[in-house]
Amino acid sequence: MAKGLSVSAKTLNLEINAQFGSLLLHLQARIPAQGVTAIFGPSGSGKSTLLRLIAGFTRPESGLIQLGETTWTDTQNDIHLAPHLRACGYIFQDGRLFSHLTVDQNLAFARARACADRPGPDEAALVTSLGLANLLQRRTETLSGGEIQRVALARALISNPHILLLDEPLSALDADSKAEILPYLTETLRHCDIPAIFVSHSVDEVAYLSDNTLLLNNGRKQAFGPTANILQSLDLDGIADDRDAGAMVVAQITGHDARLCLTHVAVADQTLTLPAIPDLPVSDRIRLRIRARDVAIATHRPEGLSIRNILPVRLEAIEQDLETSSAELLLSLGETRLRARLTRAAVEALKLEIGQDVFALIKSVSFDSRITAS
Amino acid sequence: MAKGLSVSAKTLNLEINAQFGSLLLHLQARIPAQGVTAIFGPSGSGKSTLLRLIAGFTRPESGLIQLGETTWTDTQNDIHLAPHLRACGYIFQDGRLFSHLTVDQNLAFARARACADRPGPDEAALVTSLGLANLLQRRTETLSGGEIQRVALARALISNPHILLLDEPLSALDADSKAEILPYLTETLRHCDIPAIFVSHSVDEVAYLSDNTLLLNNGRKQAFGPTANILQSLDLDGIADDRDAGAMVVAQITGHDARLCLTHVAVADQTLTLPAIPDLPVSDRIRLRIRARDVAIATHRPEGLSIRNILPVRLEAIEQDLETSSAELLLSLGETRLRARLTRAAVEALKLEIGQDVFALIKSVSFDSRITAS
Amino acid sequence: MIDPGPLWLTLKLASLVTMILLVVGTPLAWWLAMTQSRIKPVIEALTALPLVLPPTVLGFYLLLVMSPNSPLGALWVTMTGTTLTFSFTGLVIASVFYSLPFMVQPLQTTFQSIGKAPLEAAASLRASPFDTFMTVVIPLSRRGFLTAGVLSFAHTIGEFGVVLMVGGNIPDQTRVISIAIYEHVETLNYAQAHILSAGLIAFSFAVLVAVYSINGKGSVRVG
Amino acid sequence: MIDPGPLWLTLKLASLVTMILLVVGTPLAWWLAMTQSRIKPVIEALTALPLVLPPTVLGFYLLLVMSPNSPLGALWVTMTGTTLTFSFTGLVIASVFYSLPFMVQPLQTTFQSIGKAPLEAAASLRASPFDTFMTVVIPLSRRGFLTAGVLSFAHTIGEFGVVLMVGGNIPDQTRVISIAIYEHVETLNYAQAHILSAGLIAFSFAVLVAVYSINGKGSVRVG
Amino acid sequence: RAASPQSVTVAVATNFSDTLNALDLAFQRETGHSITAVSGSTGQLYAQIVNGAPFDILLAADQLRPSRLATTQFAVGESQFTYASGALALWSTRLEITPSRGRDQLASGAFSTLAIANPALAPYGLAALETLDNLNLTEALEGSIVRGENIGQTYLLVSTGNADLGLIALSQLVREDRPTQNSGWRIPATLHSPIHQDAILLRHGAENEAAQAFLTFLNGETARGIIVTHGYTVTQP
Ligand SMILES: Nc1ncnc2c1ncn2[C@@H]1O[C@H](COP(=O)(O)OP(=O)(O)OP(=O)(O)O)[C@@H](O)[C@H]1O
Ligand SMILES: Nc1ncnc2c1ncn2[C@@H]1O[C@H](COP(=O)(O)OP(=O)(O)OP(=O)(O)O)[C@@H](O)[C@H]1O
Ligand SMILES: [Mg+2]
Ligand SMILES: [Mg+2]
Repeated sequence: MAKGLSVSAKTLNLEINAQFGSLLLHLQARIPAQGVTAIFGPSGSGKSTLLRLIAGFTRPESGLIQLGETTWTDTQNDIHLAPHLRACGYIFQDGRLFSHLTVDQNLAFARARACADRPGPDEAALVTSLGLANLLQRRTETLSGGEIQRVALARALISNPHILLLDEPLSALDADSKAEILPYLTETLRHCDIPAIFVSHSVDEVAYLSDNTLLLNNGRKQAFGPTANILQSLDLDGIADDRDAGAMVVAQITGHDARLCLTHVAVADQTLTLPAIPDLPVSDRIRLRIRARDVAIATHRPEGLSIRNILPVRLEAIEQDLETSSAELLLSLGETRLRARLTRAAVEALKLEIGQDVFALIKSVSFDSRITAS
Repeated sequence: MAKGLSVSAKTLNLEINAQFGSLLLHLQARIPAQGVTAIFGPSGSGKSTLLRLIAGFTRPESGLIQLGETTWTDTQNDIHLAPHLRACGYIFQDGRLFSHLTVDQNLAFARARACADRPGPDEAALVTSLGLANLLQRRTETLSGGEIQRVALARALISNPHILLLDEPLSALDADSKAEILPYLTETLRHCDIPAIFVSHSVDEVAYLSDNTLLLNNGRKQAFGPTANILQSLDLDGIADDRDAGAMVVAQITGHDARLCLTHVAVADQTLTLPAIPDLPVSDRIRLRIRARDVAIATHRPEGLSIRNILPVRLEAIEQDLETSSAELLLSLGETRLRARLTRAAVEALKLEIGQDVFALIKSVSFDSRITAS
Repeated sequence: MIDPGPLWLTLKLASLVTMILLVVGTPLAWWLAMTQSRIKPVIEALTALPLVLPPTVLGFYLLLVMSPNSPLGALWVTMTGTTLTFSFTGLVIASVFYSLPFMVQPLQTTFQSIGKAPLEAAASLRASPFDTFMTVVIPLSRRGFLTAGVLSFAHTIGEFGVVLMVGGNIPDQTRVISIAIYEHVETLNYAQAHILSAGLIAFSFAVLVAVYSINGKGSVRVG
Repeated sequence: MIDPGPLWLTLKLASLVTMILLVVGTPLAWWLAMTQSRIKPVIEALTALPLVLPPTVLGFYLLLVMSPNSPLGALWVTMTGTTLTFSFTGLVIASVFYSLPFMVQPLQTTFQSIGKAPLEAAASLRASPFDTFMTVVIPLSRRGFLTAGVLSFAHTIGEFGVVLMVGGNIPDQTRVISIAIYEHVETLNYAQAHILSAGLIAFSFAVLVAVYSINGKGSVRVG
Repeated sequence: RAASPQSVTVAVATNFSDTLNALDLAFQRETGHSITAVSGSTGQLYAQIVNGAPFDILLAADQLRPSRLATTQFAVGESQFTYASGALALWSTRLEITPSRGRDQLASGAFSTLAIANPALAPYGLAALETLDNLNLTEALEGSIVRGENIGQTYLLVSTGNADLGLIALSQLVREDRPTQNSGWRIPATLHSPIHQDAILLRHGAENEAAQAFLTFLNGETARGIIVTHGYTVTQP
């Protein structure tokens, strides 16, 4: 936490106008060069292209790219800082390990050129955490898809860049590896104070890792802001898995239950219970994601139910999709908004109406969580 | 349905013993050469290596690979059929489009060499469904990661192979594209009667596409059988996302509700309601996946709840994980088994005990579905 | 003023040799690029050997081998009624032999750099090895073929020791332009030599620029 | 019986020329592989041109350029007090010029086949272009360097027209082995010629087999 | 005049090929036959002849190789004769060589390079070496000598200014189209053994009427006149 505040609040300033074949990449954004920013958008929307522009591998027809005080690209003044001077780590969608080097030598390559202006990640820990210990002597041609991605990740982190660009770095990993690597990655980036820009198709990953999210569509910025706000917005439809749509909620820790491994938090005067987040002190503020599909509605407070989180809410809006079976409800709990996805049949059977006071049932096991930097 | 039954029930017979560096791939399996077989396992477990052996790109030290009556590899008799004679389509983890050809020409390459012994997929439909119409004239170097995967998929399907091997073909796709492509892929494979072996890290994809699943771990067969059985097994822990664990259930269609876009099905004398599967006639049998996390428990039948699927079940087992907050319940509904994941706190509060009759609450929107071939 | 014979003969020789080398050298280079055979280094060394001997000396040995006194040359005479030496055919054979390294070595390098990935992709689409070679390997090796072709062609044009020995400098039959220029220099007709050289250089330069310009087109590469 | 002088001189010349060509040709090939410049085809054509002229004729023109009567030759004489022709230095310069295409062309092909991907990866790890070139491009181009090196070296050994012209055939200074063999052939000492040739071939063959064997090691490629 | 004009293929040492061109015109005028000239170094021509080259006549640059051929099946032994004898000249484009001072200029050593033809390959080179021996200059000039492969290259070395001095063939100096920039010194024939160039009829041309005719012509007055104007001497038969 404290670390998150320590650096000067640099920004990565982007003003880009570039044509690549049929794609017109046209956007402006001021991305905080701190924490993780996710770039999220459908296939072909220009995510990789944007990263390549930032890294300096391609030049925009017109545009400005600045990190803090340093200008990287400025077409008006014909400035284009060479890629290797940008200290811009990059994890490529296709791995790009050096095929003439072993895994070990790939890491050594990065080590020899790492930024020495501040401490980098602990390499031994990196090798262990990414499960590379047995691969070190291997030629890169013999690695599996997932192994390639893990080595690429290690290599980029060892280089200790001033900013790290990650292009779907975990797409070839199984859920279990991801579950191991994600927390480690978050921790390392935070610890070494490396801001990152992260392209992913997984809302889970975005929610877990990122502080801010840039929504890209067809080369244009569709939305940009704190991940909480973005994920809440309805625009996710058509980009994210429907299953993943939902609301981000800020909560404050009120207590821990060590025996049952639970943490209690307060959301707008109500209490929610979630799987323990042991390391966080009481009164810390955290962010929760509540998926619409994990929220059920009851017209009166139910008894004898395994669902423990029951919040009194007001029904603010009902969106029925007549083409499908589902309806989406917008719920308010004080200032906080929640979403619920029901069948239209249920809306009809329960005779739900706007303005009605109902209960939102939230299965406690369905939380994602991430500590906010603020 | 009828189509699924039309072909002779060939099998792909595998007996493999091969060392690749530190990986010892050692397994026997008789994979039905019909429908989709998923290979599921952690990164580095030998999935790609196995596909490469089947395609004939590498040879095992000792082993036998037969498709139906045809022997592809038989080390004892020193048989090794050349890869191009196996009519074995392959979608590579890294795309491998021909860089000297445009997208169009890549497809034409496959078309010119396609198996003509039976009708192949409709190419126009393929191009539309995979969203390739605008890419046809493009050089492959300019494609995005997701675009490469879609072209590779189209190319492999156009070649109309006798068996199709897919190595994480959808990993670079966003959820929306996946949601469009998966049903189309299923339908095409079924329609053209192309058996497929499918490597994926996503339980969703496996559940959606596959009839059988081969669980691979460290080069060895950990389990093999109908996907329903495999996904049900607890062994999934550590491979699949916890969120995805659950039960597979066979159900029979009892009716459709066109207005509310629902389909009613019978499971062990009980009725469940799910989003409409319009094309299926009443009395067809289908398969459902019910995730443990989507199942809640009530001690008595609740009223006024948006959850419409409420099944009376018997509590068969409770597995408490004292390291975490969660408990997993095994429930029986006649012959059918369900799983529920609760907090230990809920188990305690509801005083749940083995043998108790309770109600399983299943949110209707949480079904995955696939028609079984039988 | 200038006899077009040698120029014409040279072009004919160089084109023919390059074409034959393409046909002969390509499979050899492919085999070398793909084989795991133990004798590969030996064959590789053999293909480079013609370079090591001075052209005149190589020509001398070719003359010995191809002469009607030798079994090979005698066989040729029996079969065709003419001698191999001092004929255009003999020139072609000698030049093919001498220029072989320039075709094989760059091609082998290129083939090796392609790697197995495209070959496997093609096999998965039911392309036979020959089909794959024609439709995948060759187009992907465009630049390598260009280099090999240019080196072979230019070298055959400029080559002259072997040709002089085996061909015998017979007008309209084996008197190529390099020999013509050489002779002008030797007989102190420098003006003639300058004219022929300038013509040869200008012509070659124009051809090369054209070839390289066409090759440059459409080969933009995006990371 | 056999004078070791010419052999020694030949090896010295060929090694030196190959080394100089590595230093000179590598950046040139790299520039050609990377540049988007309009004049690229012209430069490419220029690097191939020395091949087109017969060696003796090229030697003739080099004689003109390097003569003390020419500005360049005069400058050299002023600077060093000796003429460029008839010196080992002159031989080296002439051979470098003549063998340039054999170095540049294969290297350029190899460099182009590497593509941009590894370069970008290296830049993202803060490797400067020069650093990248030394630590990524060169190792990835191993096979190309081998081909270029072998062609240049072997060609310099076998080359002889240029050397003969520019060198003046001075024992121990410019009398290389190819000239020695040539003399034996000319003076009908065929037995001597055979011995020298056999020796040269055996030696070259051994070196080449060794080089290719070493290169084959450890380059197993898995799809 | 012969009934049907024929062609005769003459393998000629490079140093004589210019002269042969001049002879060709006269030969044609006189007999109606024509010449196809194949020039090369004598050693190369020899190797080609013994390997079946279709040459009718060899005009060598020396006597050695025709004599060798005469004893083999490749030539008609009794046909060998000397068609021309060469003479040496000291020449330079950098210094002014005069007939009177030539000997001193050579002896002074006031130059850095002296070009001669390769004595191993060219009779002119051998003669040049003998000349230096007879002038007792071999040792003194040892370090200054450079060798051209043949007499043509030796001329080249001098004419391009790369060599300060050269002992070249007199025939190269007297060509009408090439006015000598400076005068030269004709080396007295006493300073070296004669440079006889021999002709011989080859087996391939034994039945060729034109070949016989050319040999006859070469020995005749017209030809001798032309040969002499090109800087050679001829011995009376
Ligand atoms: N040089 C180019 N010429 C033509 N089209 C290009 C070029 N570069 C990129 N494109 C196109 O621009 C679009 C964006 O590409 P980009 O790789 O940035 O997509 P992406 O958002 O990373 O997609 P994915 O998630 O599939 O990787 C694609 O349609 C791509 O084909
Ligand atoms: N030729 C080889 N030499 C050494 N190790 C090899 C070789 N081929 C494969 N391996 C190793 O075997 C293991 C299995 O590789 P494989 O590519 O089959 O994994 P995978 O199951 O496809 O993993 P992923 O999901 O990451 O793609 C890996 O650890 C890989 O490094
Ligand atoms: Mg991308
Ligand atoms: Mg794999």
